[in-house]
Amino acid sequence: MTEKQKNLRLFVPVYAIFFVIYLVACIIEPTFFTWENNVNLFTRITPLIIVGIAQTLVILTGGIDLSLGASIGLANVIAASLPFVNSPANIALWLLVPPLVGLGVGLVNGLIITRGGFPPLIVTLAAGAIWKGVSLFVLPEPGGEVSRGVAGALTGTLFNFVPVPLVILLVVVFLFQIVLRRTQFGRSVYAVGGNETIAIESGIAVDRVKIGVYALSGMLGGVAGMFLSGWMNSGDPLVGEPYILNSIAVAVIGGTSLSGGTGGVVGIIGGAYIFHLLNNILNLLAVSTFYQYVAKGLILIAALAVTSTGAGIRLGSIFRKRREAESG
Amino acid sequence: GGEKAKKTSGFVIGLSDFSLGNSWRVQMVAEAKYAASQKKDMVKELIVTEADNSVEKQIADIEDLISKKVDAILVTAANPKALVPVVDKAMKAGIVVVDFDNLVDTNNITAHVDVNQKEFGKVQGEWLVKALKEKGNIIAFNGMKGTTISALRFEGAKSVFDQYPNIKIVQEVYADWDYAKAKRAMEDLLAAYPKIDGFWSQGGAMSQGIIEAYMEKGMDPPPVTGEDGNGFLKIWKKIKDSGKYPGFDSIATSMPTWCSAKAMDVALDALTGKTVQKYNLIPIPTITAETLDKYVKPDLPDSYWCNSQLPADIVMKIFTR
Amino acid sequence: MEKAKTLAPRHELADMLSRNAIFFLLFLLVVAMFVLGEIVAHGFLSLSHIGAILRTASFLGIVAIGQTLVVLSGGIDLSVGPIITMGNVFICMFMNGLDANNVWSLSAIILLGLAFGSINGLGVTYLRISPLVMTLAVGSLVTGLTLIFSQGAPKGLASPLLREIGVGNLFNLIPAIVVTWAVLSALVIALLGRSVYGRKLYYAGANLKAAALSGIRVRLVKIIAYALGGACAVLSGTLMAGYTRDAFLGIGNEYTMWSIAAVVIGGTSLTGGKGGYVGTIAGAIILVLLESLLTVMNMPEAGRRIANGLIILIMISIYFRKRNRG
Amino acid sequence: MADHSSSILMEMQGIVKTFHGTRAVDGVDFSCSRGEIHGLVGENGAGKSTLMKVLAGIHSADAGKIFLHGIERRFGGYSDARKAGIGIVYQELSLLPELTVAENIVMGAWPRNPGGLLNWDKTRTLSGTILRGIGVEIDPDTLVGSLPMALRQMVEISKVLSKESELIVFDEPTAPLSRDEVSILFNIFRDLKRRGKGIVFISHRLDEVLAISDRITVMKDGRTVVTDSAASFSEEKLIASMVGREFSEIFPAKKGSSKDAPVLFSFDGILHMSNKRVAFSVQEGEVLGFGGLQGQGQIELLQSIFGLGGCESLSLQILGTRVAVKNPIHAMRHGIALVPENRNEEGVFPILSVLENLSAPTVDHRKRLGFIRRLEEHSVVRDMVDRLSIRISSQRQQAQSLSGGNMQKLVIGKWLIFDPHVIVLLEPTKGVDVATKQQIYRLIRELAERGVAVIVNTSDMLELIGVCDRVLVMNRGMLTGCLEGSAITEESIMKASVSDRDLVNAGECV
Ligand SMILES: Nc1ncnc2c1ncn2[C@@H]1O[C@H](COP(=O)(O)OP(=O)(O)OP(=O)(O)O)[C@@H](O)[C@H]1O
Ligand SMILES: Nc1ncnc2c1ncn2[C@@H]1O[C@H](COP(=O)(O)OP(=O)(O)OP(=O)(O)O)[C@@H](O)[C@H]1O
Ligand SMILES: [Mg+2]
Ligand SMILES: [Mg+2]
Repeated sequence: MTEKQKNLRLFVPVYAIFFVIYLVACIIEPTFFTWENNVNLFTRITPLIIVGIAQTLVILTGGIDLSLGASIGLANVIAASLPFVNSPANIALWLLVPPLVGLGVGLVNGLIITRGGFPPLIVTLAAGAIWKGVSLFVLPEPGGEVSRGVAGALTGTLFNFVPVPLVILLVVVFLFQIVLRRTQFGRSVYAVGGNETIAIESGIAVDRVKIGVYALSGMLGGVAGMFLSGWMNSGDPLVGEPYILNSIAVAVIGGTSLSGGTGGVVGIIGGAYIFHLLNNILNLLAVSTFYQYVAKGLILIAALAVTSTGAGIRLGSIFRKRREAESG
Repeated sequence: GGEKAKKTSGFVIGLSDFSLGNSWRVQMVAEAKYAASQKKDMVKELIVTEADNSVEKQIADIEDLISKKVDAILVTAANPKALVPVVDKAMKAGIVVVDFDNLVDTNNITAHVDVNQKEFGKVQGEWLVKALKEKGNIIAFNGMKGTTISALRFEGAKSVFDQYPNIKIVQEVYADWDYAKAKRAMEDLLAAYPKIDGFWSQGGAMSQGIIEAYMEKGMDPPPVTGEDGNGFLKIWKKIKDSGKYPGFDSIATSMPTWCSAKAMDVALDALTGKTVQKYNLIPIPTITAETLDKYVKPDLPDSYWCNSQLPADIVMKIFTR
Repeated sequence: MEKAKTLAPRHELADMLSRNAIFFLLFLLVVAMFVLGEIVAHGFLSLSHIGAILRTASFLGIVAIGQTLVVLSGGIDLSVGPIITMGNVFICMFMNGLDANNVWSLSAIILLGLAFGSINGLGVTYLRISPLVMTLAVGSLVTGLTLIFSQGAPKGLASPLLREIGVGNLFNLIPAIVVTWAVLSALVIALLGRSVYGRKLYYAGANLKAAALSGIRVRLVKIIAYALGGACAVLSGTLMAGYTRDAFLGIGNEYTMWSIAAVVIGGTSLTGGKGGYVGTIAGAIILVLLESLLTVMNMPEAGRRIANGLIILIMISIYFRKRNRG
Repeated sequence: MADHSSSILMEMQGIVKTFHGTRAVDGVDFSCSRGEIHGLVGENGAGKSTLMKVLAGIHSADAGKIFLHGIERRFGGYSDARKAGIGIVYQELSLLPELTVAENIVMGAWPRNPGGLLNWDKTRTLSGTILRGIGVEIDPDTLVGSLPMALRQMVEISKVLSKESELIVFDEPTAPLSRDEVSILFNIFRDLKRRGKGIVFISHRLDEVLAISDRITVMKDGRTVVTDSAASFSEEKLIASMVGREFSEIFPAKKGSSKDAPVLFSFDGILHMSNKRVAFSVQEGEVLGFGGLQGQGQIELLQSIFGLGGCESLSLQILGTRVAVKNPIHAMRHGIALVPENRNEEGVFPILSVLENLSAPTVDHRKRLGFIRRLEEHSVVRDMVDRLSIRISSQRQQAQSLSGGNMQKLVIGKWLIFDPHVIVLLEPTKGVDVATKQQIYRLIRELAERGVAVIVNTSDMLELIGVCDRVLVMNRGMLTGCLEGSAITEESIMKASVSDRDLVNAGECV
C-alpha cells in the first residue's frame, strides 16, 4: 500500500458521510441550502475546526489534550476583559494576547509532560482544572465585552461577500496541512507518534516536538477562544468545556488514530461539519432538542464505526498486517 | 416589522431557552406551550429550542430560527451580552424579539418582560433580617455561578444585609438551585459552623435540602428563605402544622413560570400591530406563614411551581408518571 | 533454583511493602486532610460528619467501581455521568414512591444499566471505536433518551425503602449506603484479586493480543466490564434518588470526571492492566474530603478547581517518581 | 596490532553502563579500524546492544571514554553521534510502519528546499538511489508497514547508508534475511570496507560472523571475554568462549525413522494467498519443520491451525478425529497451542507477573465457583519455572523485568502448562542465546517423544536441519519440498524453496 492509498482510506469516508448528510438536508429542508444558513454554518464550525486541528496535532504524537477547554476559556475571558475601544493598539493587543495566553497554557502542559514523563491524559485533565480555576478567577461569571469592530471583523465578510470565518478556516487548515506535510517539525510529529524510541534513535528531539505540539494546541485553543469572544461579543469562563471532547471526536472522525502516528488535518472540515450539520438540520426541522441528543449519539457512532481506526482488534486480524505485507 | 403587522393569524413563534435543567424551566416552557394551544387561532406553531447551558448553542439556535423565518422569537438568555449581536440580526430580519426571565443587554429589541430579580432577593433579605432581629450569622445559598439571575438576586439581598452591621454573611455557597448539592454542602457546613442563625436561600430546591439536612441530624432548622416550589411549601406546611420545630420560619418569593406566556402575549401584540410597552414588569407575590395555605397544593407533585397559570390536569401530565 | 527459593521470602516481603506503600500514602493523606479539616472547622472530625463524607463518597465510589473495571480493561467510560442521571430519573419513575415497585424497578434499572454499558462495550470491541469517543457518543444518546422519557421534568419518587437506604443509618451511626458500598467493595476486590473473570480483565488490559492468543475471549471480557460499568452507574444514580427522594436531571454530570480522577488518584494506570479497586476507594474519599474541606474553608469556585487539579498532579508525580526510580 | 592503531577509527575504553543496578556493560574496551569488519558476539543480554547504544549516544555511559580518530568525544544524543559519523542499524527495526519507505530512510535528516520546506521529490530520488545501490527495487512511496520483514531490514540498512557514516554498527541485521539476502548484505559490507569505513557486525549466527569478520570480540555478562582475529576462531571455540564451557552438541538426537508410527495430526486446506491446496500430517514422535524463504505462506498455514484464518475448506484431524477450528478458543478446546512469533506484542503480558503470564491460557482449568484455586496455581507455576529453569526472583516479578530469553521461556511455558496435543512454534528461538536455544531444542524433542504433535516454523536453516525429523518447504503458497532424514540438507532446502512444483497437486505429499 502506498501513502496515497492510505490517505484515501483515511479521508474519503469522512467526506462521503458529510456529503450524504448534506444532500439529505438539502432535499428535506429548503431553508438549509440558503447562503445565509451556510454562512451560519461556516461561523459555527470555525472554532471547532481550529481546536480539532489542535487536538489532531497532539493526538498525532500519541498524546491528548484535555486542557483545550481551559485554554479556550482562559483566552476567551481574557479577550473579553481587554479594553474594548476600537483603537489600533487595542486591536493588536486583542489579536495577540489570547493566543499568547493559550501558548503559555500549552507550554506548561508540554513541560510537565516531558520533564516528568507523566501521561498526557492525566496531566492535561489536571492542568485543565487548574486553568479553568484561573479563568473563573479572571471572570467569575459570563460577561465582559468585546469591541464590536473587532468582533465584526472576525465574524463578518470580506469585500461584503466572502465570510471571514470561511477564510479563517480554510487558511488554518491549509497552513497546518503544510506544517504537517512539509516541515521538519510536522514530520517529527508523525515520527514521535509512530514510535517514540525510534524517533529518538533517528535523532529527533522528541521532547521539543512534544512541547511544540502542546504549545501549538494551547495557542490554537487561544485563537478559538478569541474567535468565540468575537462571536459571542463577551466572555464565558466555561465556554470551552464542550470543545474538550468534541475536538477529540472531530479529530477521530477526521481520520486521526488515537494511538498516534497516523491521520492529519485534511478530514477535519468534514468531521466538524458532521458535528454541526445535525443540530442545524434538526433545528430547521423544528425537532425537539431532546431528539437532537439521540441523533447526535447515533450519527457519531455511525461515523466513528466507519472512520475510526481505533485500537480494538479483530481476532483474525492479529496477523493481518503481516498477511497484507506478504501478499505485497 | 411593518408588513407583518397586517397578518393576524398563523404566526410561527420560536422560543429559545438556554437550559432545561430544572422543573421551573420545564414548567416555564409548558406555560408557553399551553398559552400557544389556547391561542390556536393566532399561533400556528411554537418551536422550542434548548441550548444546554451553552451560549454558543443558543446563538446557533436563534440563527436557525432566523433562517427558518419565524415571526417572533422569545428568548431567555444564557448570557446578557452574548446574545446582543444575534438579537440585532433578528431585529434586522424584521422578526419580533421579546426577552424574558434572563434578559438580553440591549435596547434594540421589541420588548422586555422582566421579573425584578433584585427585588426578589431584597424581599427575602428584608424578611430574614426581621426574623433574626437584625442580628446573626447567616449563610447565603446562591444559584448557578455565572448566571445573571443568581447574581441579581444576591445583589438585592446583599443591599439589605449591608445595612445591618450585626448581620454577617459567613459563607456564600453556589448550589445551582439543586437539592442534592445544597444538602451535601449543608452536611459540611453543619460540621464547620456550630451555630448558624439563618439562611438566605435563593430557593429552587435548595431550601428543601437545607431543612432536610437539619431534620435528618435531628436538629431544629433556623429561618430559611425560599421560593414557591410545591415541595418546599409542603415541607414548610408540615413543619408548621407539626409545631415540632419552633425555630423555623420562612418566606417564599415567587418567580412566575408564566413569564414565557406573558412574553408571547407581548410578542403577539407587537405582531398584530398593537402598541407594546418596551419594558413590562411582572410583580412578585410573596408567601408567608399566614398565606402559605393558599398557595401550597398538597395534591400536586413537589416539582410543581405554585405561581402558575396551568390547569391541574396539565400539571399532572407534566409531573407525574 | 535453590538460590531463587531461598531468596524468595525476603523478596516477597519487600515486594509487598513497595506494592502497598502507596496505600499507606493514600491513607496518610486521608488522615491529614481530616486533621486539617478539624483545625479549620471544629466538628469536621465528628462521627456524623465523617458519616456524611463517607455517604457522599459512596455515590462516587460505586460509580468508580465501574470506571475501575473499564480502565483496567484498557478503556475509559465517559458515559457514566449520563447513565447515572438516567438511573436517577428512571428509578423514580419506576418506583413512583411505592415499596411494592421495588423489585421490578431495581431489576429493570440494573438491566438498563447493563444494556447501555454493553452498547459501549459492543462499540469498543466489535466496531473498534476508541472508548473515549464511543462512550462520549453513548453518553449523548443516553442523555437524549432520558430527556425524551422524562420530557425534561423527572416524575415519580424514590420508594420508602430506597429512601431508607439513601438517608438512613445503621445502628444510628453508619449510613446504610456506606454499608452498601462496603459490601460492593468487598465483592469487587474479591472479583479483581481472586476470580477468573478479574484475572482475565487484567490480561485483556495488559496485552490484548497476547490475551486473545491465550484463548481469552477478550471482547466478552471487555463488554462485561463496560456492562458492569453501566450497572454501577445506574446503581449509583438509584442510590442518589434514595438520598434526594426526587430525580434531578444532570445529577450525574460531574461524576464522569470525578470517577476518572478517583481511579487515577487511586493509582490505576489509564493504559490498563495495572491497579485495583482499593486505591480507587481512597481516591473517592480523598476527592470528597477535598470538596468538603474546601467548602468549610469557604473556598471560591476558582480555588476549588485549582485544588482539584493540583491534587491529581501531585498524586501522579508521586506515582511516576516511584516508577521512574524503579 | 601496530599497523591497526595507525588507522584506528573508533576506540572505547573502560565503558560501564548500569540499569537500575544491573551492570549491562562492565568496563569494556572496544575498537574498530578503517576498513575493518569487527564481529561482536555473545549470549543474550551480554551487553552487545547496550555497548553500541553507548557508542551511538543513545545511552550515556556511567564511566569510560570514547575516541574518534584519537580525539575524545562525548555525545549528548544520537544526533550528535550521527554528525560525528556513526551510524547504527538497530536490532529492533527502527522503522515506522505508517510512513513511506522514502521518509523512513531520510527520517531525522529530511532534505529541504532553500525555503526550509521539505523536498519530497528529492526525498524520493535519494532513497530510490540508495535502495537500488543495495540491489532492492521498491517504490519509495510504499508504506513500510506493507513490506515483508526482509525488505524492511533492507530499508533499515538504507536508512543508515543514506547518512554516509564512517562507522556503521549492524546489530543483528541478518536475523530476518534469507541466504541470498545475507550475501547481498555481505557484498554491501565488502563495498563499505573497500571505501575505508569501519563496520561492527553483531549476530547470533556464528558462521556468518566467522565468514565476514576481520576481528571478533566475544562478550559475556557485560565484559569482554576475548578479542582476536577471526582466523583464530572456529565455531566451537566461539561458542565455548561465549558460554564459558565446552559445547558438544546443540541439537538433541533425532528419533529414528518410523514410517508406521500413528498419525497424530493432519491438515488439509486451501491457502488464501495462493488458492492452492496444502496437506500434511504429523506422526507420533516426529518434529515437523516448515522452511523456505520468509513469507511464502508458512505463517498463514500455521496460524489457521490455531483458528486465526488464512485457509479455506480447512479440515484438521487429531488422532483421526475431525475437529472444527474457527478461533483460538476452539483450537484450545481440541488441545492445539500456538507460540507466536512476536514475543513482545503477542506473547507476554509485560506489566503482569510471571505467575499471571504462565497461568494465562489455563486459568479456567483451576477455577472453583468462578474463583481461582490459588495454591494450585502457585504450585503449577513453580513446577514450570523449575522445569524450564526460568530465572526469576519471585513469581510476582513483572515479566518486563526479565531478559529476552526468559521471556521466551514464559511464552513457551504457559503452553506447556496447557499440556497440548498439537503445538505450533513460530520462530521459537528468535533472539535467544545458544544455551537457551539448546534447552528449547531439548524441550521440543521431549514434547515429541511424549506424543505431542510438534510443528516448528523457523527461518534458521541450521535449526531446521538440526531439530526437525521432516521438513516441508514452501514457496509462493505451495508445498514445494518434503524432506526427511538425511535428505534434509541446506542444498535440498534451498532447491525446494525456489521450486515451482506443487507437490500436493502432483500427489507426492500427503
Ligand atoms: N533500557 C534498558 N533498561 C534496563 N535494562 C536494560 C536496558 N537495555 C538493556 N538492558 C539490560 O542490559 C543487559 C544487556 O542488554 P543488551 O541488549 O545490551 O544485550 P545484548 O548483548 O544485545 O543481547 P541480545 O543478543 O539479546 O541482543 C541486559 O540485562 C538487558 O536486560
Ligand atoms: N528493562 C529492564 N528493566 C529492569 N531490569 C531488567 C530489564 N531488562 C533486563 N533486566 C534485568 O536484567 C537481568 C539480566 O537480563 P539479561 O538479558 O542479561 O539476561 P540473560 O541472562 O542474558 O538472559 P537471556 O539469555 O534469557 O536473555 C534480567 O533478569 C532482568 O532482571
Ligand atoms: Mg537478553
Ligand atoms: Mg542486542
